[in-house]
Amino acid sequence: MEFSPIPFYIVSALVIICAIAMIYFKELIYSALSMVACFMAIAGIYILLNAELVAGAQVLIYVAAISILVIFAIMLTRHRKGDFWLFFHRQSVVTLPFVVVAGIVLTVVLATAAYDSSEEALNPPDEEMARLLFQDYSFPFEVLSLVLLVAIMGAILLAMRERRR
Amino acid sequence: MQRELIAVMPELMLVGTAIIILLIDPMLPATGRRGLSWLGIFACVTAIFSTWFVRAEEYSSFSSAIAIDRYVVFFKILLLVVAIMAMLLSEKHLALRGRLLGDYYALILFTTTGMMVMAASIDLITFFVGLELMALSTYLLAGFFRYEERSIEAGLKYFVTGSFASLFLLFGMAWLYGMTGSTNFEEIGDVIRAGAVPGDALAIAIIMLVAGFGFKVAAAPFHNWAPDVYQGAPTPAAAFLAVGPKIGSFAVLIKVFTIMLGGESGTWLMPVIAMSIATMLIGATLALVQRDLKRMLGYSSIAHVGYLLLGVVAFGETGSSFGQAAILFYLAVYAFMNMGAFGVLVYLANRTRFGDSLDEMMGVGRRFPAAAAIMTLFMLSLTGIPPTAGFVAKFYLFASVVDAGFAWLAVLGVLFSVVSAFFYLRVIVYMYMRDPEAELQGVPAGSSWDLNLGLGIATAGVILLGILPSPVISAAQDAVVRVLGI
Amino acid sequence: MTPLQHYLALATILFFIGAWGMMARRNIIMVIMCIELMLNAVNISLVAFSNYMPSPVPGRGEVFVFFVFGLSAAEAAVGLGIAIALYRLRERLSVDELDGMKG
Amino acid sequence: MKAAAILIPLLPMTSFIITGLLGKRYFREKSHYLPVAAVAASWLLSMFVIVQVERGETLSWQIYSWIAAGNFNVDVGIQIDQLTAVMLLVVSTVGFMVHVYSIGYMKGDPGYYRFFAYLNLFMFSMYMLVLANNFLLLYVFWEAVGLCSYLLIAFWYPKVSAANAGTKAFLVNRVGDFGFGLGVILIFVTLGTLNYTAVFGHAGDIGTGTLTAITLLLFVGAVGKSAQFPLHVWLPDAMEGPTPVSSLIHAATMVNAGVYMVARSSPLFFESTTTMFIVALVGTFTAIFAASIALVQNDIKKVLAYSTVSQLGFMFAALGVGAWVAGLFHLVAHGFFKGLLFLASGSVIHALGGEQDMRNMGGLKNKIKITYWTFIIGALAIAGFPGLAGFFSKDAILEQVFLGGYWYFWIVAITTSFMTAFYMFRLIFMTFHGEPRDLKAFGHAHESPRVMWVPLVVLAVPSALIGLALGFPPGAGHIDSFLRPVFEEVLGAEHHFGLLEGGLMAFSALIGIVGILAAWRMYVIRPDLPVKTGARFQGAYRVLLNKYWIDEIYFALIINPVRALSRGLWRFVDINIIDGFVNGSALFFRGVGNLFRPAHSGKVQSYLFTMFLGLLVLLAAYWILTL
Repeated sequence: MEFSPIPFYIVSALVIICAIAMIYFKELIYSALSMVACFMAIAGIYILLNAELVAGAQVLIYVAAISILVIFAIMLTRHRKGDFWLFFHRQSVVTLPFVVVAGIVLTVVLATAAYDSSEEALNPPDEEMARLLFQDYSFPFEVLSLVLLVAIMGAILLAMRERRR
Repeated sequence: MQRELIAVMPELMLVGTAIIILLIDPMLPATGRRGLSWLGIFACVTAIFSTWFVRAEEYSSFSSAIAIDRYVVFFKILLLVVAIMAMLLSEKHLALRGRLLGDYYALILFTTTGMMVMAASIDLITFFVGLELMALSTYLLAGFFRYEERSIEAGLKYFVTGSFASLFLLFGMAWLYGMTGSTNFEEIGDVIRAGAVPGDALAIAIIMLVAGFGFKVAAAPFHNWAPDVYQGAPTPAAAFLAVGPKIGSFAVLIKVFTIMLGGESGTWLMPVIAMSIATMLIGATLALVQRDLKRMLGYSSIAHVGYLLLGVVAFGETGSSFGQAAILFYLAVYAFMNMGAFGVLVYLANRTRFGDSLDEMMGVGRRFPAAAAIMTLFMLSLTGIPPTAGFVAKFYLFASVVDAGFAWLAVLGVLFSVVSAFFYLRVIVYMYMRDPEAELQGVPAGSSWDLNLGLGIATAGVILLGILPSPVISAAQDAVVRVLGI
Repeated sequence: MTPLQHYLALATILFFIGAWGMMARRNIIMVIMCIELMLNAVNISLVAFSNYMPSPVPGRGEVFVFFVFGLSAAEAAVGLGIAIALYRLRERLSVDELDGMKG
Repeated sequence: MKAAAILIPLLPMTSFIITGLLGKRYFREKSHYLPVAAVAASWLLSMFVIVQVERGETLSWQIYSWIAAGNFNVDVGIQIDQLTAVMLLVVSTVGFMVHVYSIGYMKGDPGYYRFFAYLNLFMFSMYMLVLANNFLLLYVFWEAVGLCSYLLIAFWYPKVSAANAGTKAFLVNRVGDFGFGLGVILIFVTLGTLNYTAVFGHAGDIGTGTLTAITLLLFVGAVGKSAQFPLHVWLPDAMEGPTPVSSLIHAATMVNAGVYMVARSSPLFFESTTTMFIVALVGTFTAIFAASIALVQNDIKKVLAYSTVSQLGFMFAALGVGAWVAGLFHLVAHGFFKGLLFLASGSVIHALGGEQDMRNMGGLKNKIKITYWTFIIGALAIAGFPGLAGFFSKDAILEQVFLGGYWYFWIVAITTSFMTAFYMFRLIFMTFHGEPRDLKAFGHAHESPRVMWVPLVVLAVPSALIGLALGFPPGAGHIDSFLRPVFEEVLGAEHHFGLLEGGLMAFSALIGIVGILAAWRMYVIRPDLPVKTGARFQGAYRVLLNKYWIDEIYFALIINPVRALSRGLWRFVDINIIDGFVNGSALFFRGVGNLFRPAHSGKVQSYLFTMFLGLLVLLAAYWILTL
């Protein structure tokens, strides 16, 4: 099976543009929408990587759940309007060159290293995934449920209005 | 199956109790919640027993997600003792601030569970999940007094910096997994030793990992969050946060750096040396200029991390078990003396309108002779004055460093502990030798048996580990010899 | 077929974009969104590695990704919870205005 | 023997716990009963132990294994040999007397119970220090006696100077303990053990470089604890503590710990000629340095403090040239007579209601007769008056320094002993002779109660006689044969007392007497001349003029420069340089701390940036190192 690299370039360009847009928008709601777009595009990357299950989960978790959570939080709070510096930290100018240089250097090093990669796609079928997730990694999976429990508890603890007793 | 259940029995006890606490908490009247801490303590005590009874067992379970051995037993018991002390210190303080909720104890139990999972993990994914369980619970503990701006600030800062660091760690783990195709510590180690991994990418992954660990243990330059978080968090929570996560992180750090990256010490040794020197320098000097005691203790705990990293250097250089055993023992001692020092601040905050500043320590020696006396003990132990436990721990640790051929590092370590004497001593001087300009205002009914018991445990720990340290030192040596197979 | 290195480059670039966003934006909700972005970057690298690197047990990277999913949901919940609590207290969401403790 | 050995430290410890816990509420002004009884019992037991050792019985007893884990073994154990016995003699006797004396001296103090509790804690620690059988235990109690010392220096802590002096002692001692601690770690890492016998057994196996490092580090500890140059600054300040404390801790016992430690480690020091020379050099220099400062001090206790520093320098000089026995002999003698002198000075201060400045004293000779005469005995002993304790011990040191070929040290030492005699008698003449300068205080002056003067008399006996008892005949006295087993391997051949030695002895005796006479001349005869004689006997004044003129030259050419130099040393070196260094290092680290403060701005995003930069630095460092 021979894939053309063109779809990858299109999708990854979309990912990067949406990511930058997300950071750039002053209006939070636009940022959130860019984020949704970005996550959708990433789901596309997963499909290219032969990981449909992950792509599906990506759509469900990021595009649906987390984005809605973020949008709710945005709507629960009021936001100010103003010039650029009200939204961007002044140090962002200082950090930019560092991030760019480090990003380029690390990208170059990590993306030119000689990995011992195979020629064919290796991601297993979904049944195998299920076996891995619920058998081999059953213990961390259970612990993950505790992580989510703590998160729910934390959200309630911090955000819920106190019942007067 | 049965063995697997035995392996996670202590964790199950804690989680089960935490859920019970969460369920019955809303049903209880405000005054009836006192007993909840004892429920948690009971769970910890039974967990200690169940850990103790399987101490001779050695096996891995859940498809090599976790392993049970002496090393894990050592850390589990230590973490459980820390959790018990944390719950004992908290009860009255929370009640006085109107935040006595079952959630707090549940969070402590979850944090402890996360740390125990970390200590037992021999797999990147298990480690990661355990780490995040610990991390999320600690963010919430730091921000537990949600009506106090400082507490929220602490929670927020901890959350933002902690997530940033978790990402470094995750990035490093992703690459380690990617290049070796495995998530198991030993398998990764084998592949790396086989030399089939591109060197530069491996180095980046390792340094990302070092940075992530550096954050979790509060080593410079990844330490800035620590003083702010300890200062802002509720004082009993700060005691727990300054001790527990460090123990849990070091438990994994030692495993990762010996089992997985033992052959790559050439890459991580220099960064760790640099970090340990910077950490000792920043911890000791910045503690010197603090007027807020919680903040001072925060910087002092950073300095102690610097010493602990010296132990990492020692075992990284020689590969012998001396350095690891020294770290284990030091952590045990550190747990008692730091919990104790914070505990005295809790005591004072309960009994008076105490704002944690150094000036308010004036005259404490006269008004609260017992609290002042044990605070003196903890300060002496933190300084490393014999015959307290802090002395034995430091001696053992520095001896391991000299043994590894890093005499100059040991000299630096001793030098910084001399510097640290300045600010620990100052607390004693203020307590006994200065008379207050204004007396602290008393709070009625601020005394608590729970708190006194917690302080008693810490005091006993510092004294016993100072006078009779050999059982714990042998346990530590036994533990690391098992995990290393030396 | 697109080589592994391309995916890794994308992941690394995205990681650093997210890192810059965390350091640049003042709003805490933006900071949380940037954290999610960085987690996604790591996920891409994990799935890519899983697809390209031979392993005795293929698919571990994908499994890892599921754990990161769970975690990002939890982080979002806790982070936004803190954001709401902060908002209740101060009617502001700027992270950098919180500097009550320093030095 | 075992029972006695364990009871000696345990009795004061028990008494410390009981008095400390119950003293405030129940014992109050009766707080001294138990502590004094405990120390008395310890004294009796010590005497018993000494007699046993005299009979040739020694003890080496592992009580329990303190740290036993794999390769890391340290025992808690007691070792009693001749060296321990000698230390016990001083510690228990002076300790007992000081306890008795304190009953009177501290009477009515609000912290009465606290004082006795601390003293008992100190006695426990000091006993354990000399009884310990390994370096780690030695280090533990080394710190413990230090701790008691700070507690007692700062005993009157509402006085700011007392609290500061305690802090200063603590800080300066940290420097010494820093070296000592490293030395102990180095011994452990090199030999894998810390037990005296095991370490000394392998002393020869250690490489020269390591051995020199170990011994120098240990010596740094001794320099701190025994107040040698340049770490001597805390001792004069320590005089802020109550006088019994100065006597017990800062003259007779704790400050000797350094000397004891070096003597105890003689097999190690002996192997390193470099260290030995440095020990001798530091000792000699401190001796003359501190003595010259003592010449111009006006505070009665400060004179004695600098004198202590100087005498400790003598002991180190002796150890450094290999005169182990002479050094310890001087330690014993000095312990008795300096303890006596401090107690006596306390009696003077007591008599004058707290006055310490000698310029406000004078003429007390007939008011406080017992104090005066005991003071004279102590002063004669330290000045090396023939027949008294200091004469034999100091002479033994001088003789061995000279015979060892260190003539340059000998010259310095003999000059020092001249100065010693001079400043001691300057002190006596200013305090007890002449006219009272402060009539009000003089009017109230009275002899101390019996509980205070009895210890003076008791201590005067060994001050006078111990030299004869232990050190006669010179070079072959009882102490030489007694201590020989301890220093068997490091001691040179015995030499016979010949003409040269006799000459040296006579010379040093002469020097001491000349010093006394010089002080007599300057402080008793001369000060009266211009004031009294000058006014009333014009003729006689003129007759004396010529002589006076000679004195002027003498003053202008010798005394004044020396005096100026001494004052300069004290003002400049002590107060500016060394104090400056101690305070400066604190300021330095504080400054470094302030330097880092802006990095902790409280803004979370700048924290993120710092972390990010830290990561980049680590990465960059990796690349630079691997390129």
